[in-house]
Formats: sequence, C-alpha cells, structure tokens
Amino acid sequence: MSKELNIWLDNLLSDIESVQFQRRNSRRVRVDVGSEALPALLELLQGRASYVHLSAITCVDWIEDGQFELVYHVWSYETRSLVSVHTRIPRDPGVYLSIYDLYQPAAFFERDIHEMYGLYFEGSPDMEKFILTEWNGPPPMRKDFDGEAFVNEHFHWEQYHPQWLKDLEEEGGGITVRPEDVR
Amino acid sequence: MSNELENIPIRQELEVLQSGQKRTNPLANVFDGLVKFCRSRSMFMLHYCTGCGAIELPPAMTSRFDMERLGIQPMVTPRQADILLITGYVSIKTLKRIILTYEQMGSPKYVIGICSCTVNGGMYWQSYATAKVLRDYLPVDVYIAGCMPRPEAVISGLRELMEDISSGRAESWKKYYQHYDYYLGNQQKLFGEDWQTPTDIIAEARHYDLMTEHTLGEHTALLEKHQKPLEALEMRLSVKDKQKV
Amino acid sequence: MPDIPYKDKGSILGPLKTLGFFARRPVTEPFEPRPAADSYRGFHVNDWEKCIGCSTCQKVCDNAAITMVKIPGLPEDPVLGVRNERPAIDYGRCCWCGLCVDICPTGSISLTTEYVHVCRENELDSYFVLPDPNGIHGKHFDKGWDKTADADLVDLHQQPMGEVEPQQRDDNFDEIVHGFTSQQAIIEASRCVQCGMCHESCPTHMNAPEYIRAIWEGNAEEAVRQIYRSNPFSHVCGRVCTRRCETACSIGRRGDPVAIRWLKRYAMDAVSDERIREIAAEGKVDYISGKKIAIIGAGPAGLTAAYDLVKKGHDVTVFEALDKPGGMTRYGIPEYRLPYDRLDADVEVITSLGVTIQYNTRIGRDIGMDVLERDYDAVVVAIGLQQGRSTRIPGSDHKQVRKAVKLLRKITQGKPFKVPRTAVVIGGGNVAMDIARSLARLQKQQYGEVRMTVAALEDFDHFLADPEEVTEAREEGVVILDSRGPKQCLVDENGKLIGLATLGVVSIFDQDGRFAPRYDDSDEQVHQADMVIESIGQMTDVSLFGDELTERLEWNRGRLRVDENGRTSEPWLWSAGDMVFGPDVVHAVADGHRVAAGIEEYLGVKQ
Amino acid sequence: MRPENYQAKNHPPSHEFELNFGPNHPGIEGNYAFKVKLNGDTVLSARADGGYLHRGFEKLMEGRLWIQNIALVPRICVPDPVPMEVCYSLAIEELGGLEVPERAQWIRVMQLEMSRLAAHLFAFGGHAATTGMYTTMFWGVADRDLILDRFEELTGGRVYSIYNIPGGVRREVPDGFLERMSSLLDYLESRLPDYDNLFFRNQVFIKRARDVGAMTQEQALKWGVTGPNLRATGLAFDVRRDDPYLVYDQLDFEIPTEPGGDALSRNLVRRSELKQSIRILRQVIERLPSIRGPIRCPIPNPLAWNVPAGESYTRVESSKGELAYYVVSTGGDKPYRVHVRGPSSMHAVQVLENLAVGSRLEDVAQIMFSLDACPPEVDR
Repeated sequence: MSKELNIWLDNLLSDIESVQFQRRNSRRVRVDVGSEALPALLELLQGRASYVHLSAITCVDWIEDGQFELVYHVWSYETRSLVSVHTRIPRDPGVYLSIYDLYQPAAFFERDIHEMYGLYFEGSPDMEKFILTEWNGPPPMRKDFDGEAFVNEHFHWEQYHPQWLKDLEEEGGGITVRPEDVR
Repeated sequence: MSNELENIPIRQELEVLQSGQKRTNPLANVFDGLVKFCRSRSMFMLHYCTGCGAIELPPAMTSRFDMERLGIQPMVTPRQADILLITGYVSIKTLKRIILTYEQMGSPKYVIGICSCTVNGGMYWQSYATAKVLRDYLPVDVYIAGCMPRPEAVISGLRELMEDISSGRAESWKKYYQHYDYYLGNQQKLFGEDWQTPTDIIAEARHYDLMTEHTLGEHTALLEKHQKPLEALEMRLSVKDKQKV
Repeated sequence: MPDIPYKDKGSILGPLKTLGFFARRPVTEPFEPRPAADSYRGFHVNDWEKCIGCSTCQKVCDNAAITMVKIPGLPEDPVLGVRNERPAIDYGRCCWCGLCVDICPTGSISLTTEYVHVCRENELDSYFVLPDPNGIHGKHFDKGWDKTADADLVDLHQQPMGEVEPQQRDDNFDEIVHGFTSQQAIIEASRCVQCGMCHESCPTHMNAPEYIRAIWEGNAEEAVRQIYRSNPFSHVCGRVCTRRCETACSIGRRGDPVAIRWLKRYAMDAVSDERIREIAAEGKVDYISGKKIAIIGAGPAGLTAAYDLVKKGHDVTVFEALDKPGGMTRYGIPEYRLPYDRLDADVEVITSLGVTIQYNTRIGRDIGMDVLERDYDAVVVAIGLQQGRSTRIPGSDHKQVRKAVKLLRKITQGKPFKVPRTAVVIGGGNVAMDIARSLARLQKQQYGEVRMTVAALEDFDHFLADPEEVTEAREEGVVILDSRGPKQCLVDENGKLIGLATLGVVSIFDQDGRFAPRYDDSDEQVHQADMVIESIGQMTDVSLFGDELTERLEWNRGRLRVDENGRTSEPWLWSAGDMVFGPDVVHAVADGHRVAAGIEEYLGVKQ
Repeated sequence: MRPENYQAKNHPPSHEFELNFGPNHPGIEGNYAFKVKLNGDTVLSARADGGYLHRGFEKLMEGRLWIQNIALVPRICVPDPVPMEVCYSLAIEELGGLEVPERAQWIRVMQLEMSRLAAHLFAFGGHAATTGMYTTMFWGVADRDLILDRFEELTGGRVYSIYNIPGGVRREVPDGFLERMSSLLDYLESRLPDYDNLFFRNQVFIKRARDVGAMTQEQALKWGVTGPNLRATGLAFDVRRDDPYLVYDQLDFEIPTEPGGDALSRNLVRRSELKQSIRILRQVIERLPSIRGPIRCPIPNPLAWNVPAGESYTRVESSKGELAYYVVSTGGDKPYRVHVRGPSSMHAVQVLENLAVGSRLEDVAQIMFSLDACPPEVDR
C-alpha cells in the first residue's frame, strides 16, 4: 500500500510548480519550495497525503547567503515516510508565517527558533521566551554570535598552581601549551 | 579572581574559633563536641537537581548505596536543609536560584560541588549559558571529582564532609559572610548590577558576628543603591487563560 | 497487548507480598568503593617512557582539559621525535570520554579503575594532575580503559604508493613511483595528527603540518605556499628527500609514518609550474638593494641561498662549472628517481626570480677567486662533494676501478663508456644503490641480463640505504651482500680486472666508536667483475681557492671551518651545502637558507 | 532582614492565585518549573518555564569536531543517554556513507534496549514516588543500577557510556558479558510480578492514576505526542518498527498499547515495554555470538575528518518517544548545524500545559512523571 502511496505522492509533488523534489529512499523525501508556497504545500501534505505529524522544524542560519533555511519534517503514520520541506527566507528582516493552524506542535518549535535565532513567526500563538528568559544578549544560535568570545569576556578560568608545577617551574619547566591555544 | 580571594587574610580571631576556642566551662567543651558530632550525623540534603550529576543521587539515596546509613536524607525545603549539592553544571538561570536557596538555608550550611563542571566549566566550558567556576559565587566545602562521580564517590565525599564537620573544619558558610562583597561582586558581574536577593546577608553577618572588612565594599554599596521593595524572583512569563483544546 | 488487566481488581493485599523481602539478603553495598569494571574510565595514568609529548591528546580533547607541561630532565630529541613535554589534565574539565586514549599515537596514556577523588576548596589545585605511571593518588589501581586494536582511532597504514613493476622498469630510466592521486593524498594527509614533530626534525624546518593540512583541505596551492616558505627545492625533496620527518613522525611509533615526502610531491605536481612561480615570487621585495653576490655551484645549497637573496632585492650571480644546474641532484641521482624536468622546474622557479646562472664557468680556472672578492659584496662557495673517495685497497688504482659519483655523472651527461658485463659495487649507501641500479639498467639494455653485486660493510639491520631502495634494487636483479669488507681488487696476469675479494665483517667500529672495521680472514669470497665501483663517500675538490686563499682560510680536518652562519674566516666568503655538512639535499637547502640569512645580516651591518 | 521592604499588597479577595511550581520542588522531574494559575486547587492554566538546564548544546556542537560531539550528546538526556549517541552516529554515518558492520548494529540494539529498561525502571519509580509509593522507587532505582553495572562492564561508564561512535562501537563485548546479561534478564523478569503486586496492580495506584491527565488519540496526534505516551492512547506506532533503523527489522517484538490515554495507561505501556525489551535482549544475546566481524568500520583520523556535505534526518525511538537529529554538514571538520528533536520538548511543554488544565494541583507532578518528560532534553 505504502508503495502506491509513494508513487502517488511523487506524482503529486512533481506536478506542482516551484517545487523541487528529491526522493532519498522509500522513507525519506526532500522537497525544496519557495517560501510563499510552503504553507499551501504543507496543507496539501497534511490534508491530502496524511502527513499529520510534525516531527520538527529546524532553522539553519546560512549567514553567507544572508538567509535562514527552515526545514519542516512531517511524517505520515499511514505511508510511513518522512517529507522534509526546505525553504529559504531572507535573514533580514527574518519574519515568516506560522503554521500553527496546521500543526499545533509548531508552536513550540517556532517559539524555540524565535528565541534562538530571532526569527519572528507571524500568527504563532506564543512568541514569548522560554529557555532564555534571563538572557539579554543576541539570539545565541545565530552564526554571528561568537559563544567562545562571550565566554572569554564574561568568565575566567580556575588558575591552578599545584606544588608539582611550582617545582617544575623552579627547574625551568612549566606549562608550554595551554588547551585554549590549540583551538 | 579566585586567587584574589586566597590573598585576603582570614581574620585572626576566626582562626582561633576554627581551631577550637577554649571555653572556660569544661562542660561547654563536651557540649560543643556533642553538637558537632550530632551535626555531622544528621545532614539533610536539599532536594534540588541542578545538573546531570543528580542522576547518580537516586542510586546513592536508595537501597543499593543507602546514604541514610550516614544520616543523610533528602529534604525538600531549604530552610531545613544542611547540605546543598551542586550536581554539575549550573546554568546562569539556575545559579540565581541556587544563590537564593543557599541564602535561605539556615547556618551552618555546607555546599558540595560535584562533577567537573563546578570546578572549571567542565564539558560546557564554551557554553554561553553556564557559570564556570562555582566558588566565585558560593563558598564550597567539598568537591567530588568525576563526570559524573559514581555513588560510591559521592558517599566518600559526604563522609569526608562528615569528618570535616565533626572536626570543625567545614566553615565555608562563615566565609560567605566574611567575604560577602567578593561573592556579591561576582554575582553582580554575571547577573547585572541590580541583582539582589530577599535575604539580608549583611544583617545576618552582624547577627553572627562575622563582619569583616571584606563583608562590605563597593559591591554591597551598589546593592544598597539599587535596593527596591522586595519581590520574589519572578518567572518572566505571563500565564494566559487558556482553554483546553 | 496489555500484560496487566488493570481493570481486574488486584488483591488489596497484593502489596503486602513484599513483606517477604524482610527475609531476603539486603542489596546494600558496603561503604568502601567497589572495584570498578575492567574497562572503566577512571583517572588517567601515563607511561612516561612511551609518551613522546606529541600533544595529540590535547588536540582531540573536546573539553580543553589537557595542558602540555615541559618537564626538564626528560629526553628531548627532535630527530627521534621526542619532546620533553607531558600532558597534564584538568579534572575540572575532563569528562572521561577516553578519546585521548583512543587517539594516542604511542599508546602511552590510559585510564584506570580509580574513581574517587575528594578535596576541599583550598585543595582545589589537586584537580590539576600530571598523570604519571603511579596514578593520581600514587596508589595502585588496575588499568581500565586502555588502548585496544578495536578502539584505536589512529590509522596505522600508509596509503599504498603505486610503482612501475620491476619487469617494466629494469631497462629504462623512467620514473618508478607514480605519486598519489588526489584522493589518496587527501586520505594520507588526513592521517596526520598535526603534532609538529616533522617540523622540528626537518633540517630546514619545513612547515609540514601546515601543508599537510592544506592538502587535506584540498588546497594544493596553499600547500605549495607553505612549502615555499622554507624549501625552494620541493620537486627534488618531494622525490628524493632523506625524510627525517618520517622518522620523527609520531604516527610512525606504532605504524607507518605519514608519507610526508610523497605528500609534498603530490602538492608540487598538482599545481602548474607557472602558478608555482607566482607563489614563489610572493614576498619578493620591490626594490633593488644594489648589492652583488656571487655563488659558486648551482646545487641545492647555492640555489637556495640565491633564492633567498634575490627575494631580498640583491643581484645574485651563480657560477656553475658544468653545463646544467642542479649539482649532485642532477649528476648524482639517477633519472628514475628524479626526472630531470622536475629538477629543471625547481631551478626555473629560482631563475625566474632574477638569478643569473653562468654555466661552464669553473672558478679558479675561468675566473679567479680574487676577481670575485673584488667585484662582489659577498661570495658563497657551495660546490658540494664532487670527488669520490677511494678504498685504497690493493688494486684499487686499476682503471676499471671507478668512483660512483664520476660514473653517475657520466651516465647523466650521456657520455659513452663501456658498460661492464659484471660489476661489483663497494658500499651500502644510497649512492651505491643508485649506481648499482643505473648500471643494472644499462646492462639490461645492452646485454639483456643483470649481473650486479653490491658488497656493503654494514649488516642488514644497520643498513645505510633506504629499505625501499634495497627492495627495489633486488627486484631489478641486483645482488646485495651485507657485512662484506673489501680486501683486494683482483687483476689477472694480462692486467685485466677479474674481480673483487671480500672478507666477512666482525665489527665496524672500535670501542671508542671510531671507524675501524675488523674482518674475519677465514671468510673470504671472490666476486667476479670486469668493473669495481667504489661508493664509500665523497670529498671536495678545493683547488678553486688557489694556494694563497687556501693558506688564509682556516680548516678543520680537511673541511672549511665556518661559524654558525656558514661564514668562513674570511668576512666576504661563505660556504654552504654538502662540502660543510656531508651529502644530503635537505641539509643543503637548510644550509642555503642559513647562509643567506647570514649574508643578509652582514650586508645590513656593512651598509 | 529588611522589614522596611516588606509591604503588604492589597489584593481584592479571590480564590484565584498564581503559584510558582519549581524549579526547586520535589514534585518536579529534574530542574524545571511551572507557573500555574489556580482556583482553589484546580489548575486553570499552566505555563512551563524551562532553561534551567540550558547549556546551548546545539551551539556547542557547531564548535567541536564531529567525533568530539559523541562525548557531548549523551548529556542531552541524562536518564536515557544511549539513543542520543546512536542517533547522532546514525546521522553521521548517513552523511559519510559509512557502512556499520552488522555486529556493531546488534551491539547497538543491545545497548538501546538496556538503556530503555533502565529509563523505564527509573520513570515509573519516579512516578510512584509522586504518589507516595517510595518502595517502588527504591526497587526501580536499585534494579536500574544492576543494568548500569552491565553498562559499566560493556562501555566503561555507568551512565554516560560514550560507547557509540560514527562507524560502530568502541570496544568488543567483554568475555562472559552475555551470560551475565542473560542472568540479569532472568532476574529482572522474576522481578516483574513483584512490581505488579506492589505497583501496577495496586488499587491505590490504579485509583490514583486513572483518568489523570487523560487525552484521546486525536488530541495526542494533534499535539504531536510520541512514544509510550502515544501508544497509551491506543495507536500502535513505534519508530523501531515503522521506520526501522539498525537491525530492528530482524527482531521479533510487539508494540504494547493501552486504550486509556491517562497516567495509568502510560505506566502500563512502560510496564509492558519492559517485557518486550527483555524479549529483544534475549534475541540479541542469542544471535550476537554467531555474528562475527569487526565492530567498527574504518573511519578517517578524527582530527581531520571532513564529513561530506549534505544533511540527514535520523530518528530513533528513545524511551521517551521519537528522538531525531537533523545534521547539516558543509564538508567541514565540524557540523554546521545539529538540531536535536527531543521527544520531551513536546511532552513537557505543550502537552503538559494542556493536560494540566482542569486537573488538581497535586496531580500536576503525577502528570509530568507519567509523561516521562526529561527537562535537560527540553532545555538542551
């Protein structure tokens, strides 16, 4: 049964314009779609093709392209296959449409992406901070936020000076390469 | 910065206190010893899982390794707890709660730092979200190495603490009052200048007669400056009326 | 299907069944920590005998927990690839993942079954530990997570290097080694752990970790740039280098070292000659200093010095007695190991920067040293070792007893000579292999069969020639005998050379380590030959200096005395290369750099 | 004390109030918090507050080598770390086109099921504790510890095994391990009736947990519920069977379901899964000796490993539900992006907020434990 459905889905997807479609294997399909067509495609997948489970929404920051890539992973319990719908939106201003009315779990993922990437979803029920409620810096998952620089600025490290090290330093030895230097 | 702290001399009289001040009444000495013994054998551990090391506490508490043999048992409120176990990394958000909790615990109180993360950042040394060196923010009595330490190691650490308590060496809680300015300074650096807690540590330090020249300083002055009517540390969330979908 | 029909009312007394547990043995463990499992990941120990301080553990540590600490008193030897550094571990960072154990090239570091460490706040320094064989508390605990073949993350095997089959190569001088494909090069480059031992052991301190990294990243041009930072003879070194780097390579401790030489060759071959010239010219100053420098000898040392000096804006002229550049790399190394067009490419890079080479100009004959002294600000003598040493055994003055270097030069120049039907080479170094294999090829071409014997003083365990050379020579039909000392060249009554008599070697060095071979007179063999080739070392022909200058210069055991910059006792005269250090291309290159730096400094002062 | 600071606020009399619940609260699993609005003791609405365990894993992983992250990933979910390692390794294997040897796949299945057993024992132990039945917790934790002993023997670590690496597993199974594992399974199986008597068929528990935090199958699908919680609403879905990975398609096991959708059903599903995990482990123990071969395919030097560019989405069934990794490589030596889709991120936020509405305050803890939400995995 699932094979027939797969063929049906392949035909369906190849017919739609502005959709690039790539079947990885019998359970994985990658679809690239323009940002304007994505909600309609998801609606189609959910309503017509039984992809009712939103597994995840992933955001990837392609800073060199000035774009955010959003990946919607939807799963069908019937055909037992997973469609990953990829779309790209400009990094600035970073606003996109929520799919909460199609998939309720989207609320969490969109909220997460909002606080980690600063990407705003219009129509999402809840854009309040969740994890980073006490964080005042920029959205940390953006590639232009340098976590290590932040750490070096705000924290210091334990300065060990055990006896054996003092002895070695007296003999002319001592620390040569600190771990932070090799990274 | 932690080196800074080591350079500050501990007040002379306190050293006398720590080394067991001679009391005139011989019964008092016996009584002091008894108190120390009892303290070391009835440690209530605050039930707060701050990090991943907490996963080894249930085995340590339950039948297999059975901490209750040592008189250690979990306690749910800070007011009645003696030991605060920092089980691993502390995110900045948790650190605030830890400090609140610590300040609410009644003296004498003991802090145990478990895992690598409490010492020098551990696995998460690159992370923007975790505090790295715990002893900048709180005085620590005993550290237990491991990532995470096995229940046996945890119990060894607790036994070490018991020994310290009965011999009168575990005095870190006094350090907090004596060097409050230092700890507060580090806390302010991390949480912002307007950081304050509901507990008035300076008044408590006066109460315990633990004021030193390091209790007050520029950071406590900053605290006074920013003082505002007390409110509980707020969860910055709004509760909406939501209908069951 | 539900296992428990929970709608059934279980007995209200069901939980009471657990009262039976009163009679059971308690599960509680005693207070004393239990012994951990056999492969437990506890605190570290490190075998200091095995550890070489390569700091690979530091690189793989994801928590930045490992600090390298220098320990005076431990052996340190760049040639062997040993540093006196050992890893120290910060248990405030460590997560006991054991990656340091799995990647350790030597297998020195391992984890034990010890897992309890408790300390107070003022003892926190005890979290910073220098693991030694005794463990963190000096108590014995069994080893836990240790290196096993399964867990080893180091790839111990080199990428196989393709070679022409013996049958196809034994009658011609085509290059034998194919070189890596780009795929192979990337895999081979990825074996490197970037410890930098090669950099330290290399005479000219090539930036091998950097160019290997660049090759791994697929950026051959960057690799060439890194190579040219320290070696303008990279086509040559990529083929015939003595590769001290591979001896020192930390991966070579337990397996094959990274094929650094072949990687260099790959990078040089992967970039076009024009592009290499552009890369080499980077960093050349855009002014003319007005200083004139003469260099005698267009070998690696002289040309390297010329390369450095011309990049500094000096006017450099190289005088070469023969008609082609390269010195010993051309006339000493057979073409099957180093094709002449690759050597020409290297030299072209240098000449394209503005170095003039005057060929067929023998100093001392065509131009006198006094002229150079007068006309140039500085003079470098880099004439190498062009004369073969003689064994001086009886009969060695026969005309069919030849010197290997001369014969090799003849073969390169294409001068005709009678190829012997049967020949014996005295010596066991790479030059001996070169001449034996070259002659073997000529024999095969002319007579269809190889009748070559090599009689070496050393035994196979201490052989001087590279093992690959020996293997390949054997594949080509050369017979190699070890522990044979030459006794006498045999000449028949007609004055014709008929062979060489050798004796078995008892020992080569005396008790003081001096060269004094002792032979077993009872073990004599006679090798039939119509030519005997002596290949036991080379020396310099210093006649070019002339009597007066030779008198003025200071000498040390027949070699020129030079200071640490390569300057002789004459302030304007420098000396570099094989004539100072003995035969080795990469040493010559290093020496060229050193002399160039010395001259640069001298010219600055002079100004 | 600063008495001048305390000012009584005048509020209009009301039965409605807001209550901070956690993070330092014994009824909370881990370090997690709620803000609940109550009328009397009935929850009007609840709001989850996470981030107390936030470490920024996804950011950290972008800054570390591919292989270094294997030490990092198990920390994402502390009670059930093995699926994290396996899922991450599977993602890299898919990207790098690595063929995992069959023996390694079987060893991985063995670990996954051991981890599931341990996590389930821990989960219903915790649930029992919230309803006051501490003996069950003591038993559950002590029996889990026996599994940890086997983990220690196999992998060298009790909780964080760090045993799976891209390409296979790190060590060969020790001698005699399978026999010891087998006797452990016998023991665990003999313990199941004890657990039934004490807990699952205990009328106190049944009465306490029935209809608490109930959801229908439609709701569960709508809210994105997965794992045992979804199976407790009657839908037999399991990634192991329906999107098979490793050698699960060669194994014979059932997918237990329960119709109720409440806290009781969720625990009963876990109880039945214990039996299925034991069944799978027995099959592995039987098959593993006959499967010979390497335990890891050759991988490049980890310090210089450029995983080919591409992206992969791999899913495994953890004890909490559907766990997925989305890994993007740009062909460098570090991941460009790793997204961890933890099952608890659904359960502990949206589902819990929804289920808490209308329940009583004392049941909130029970609901949370019955969903087996794992806060470190929500916070990452």
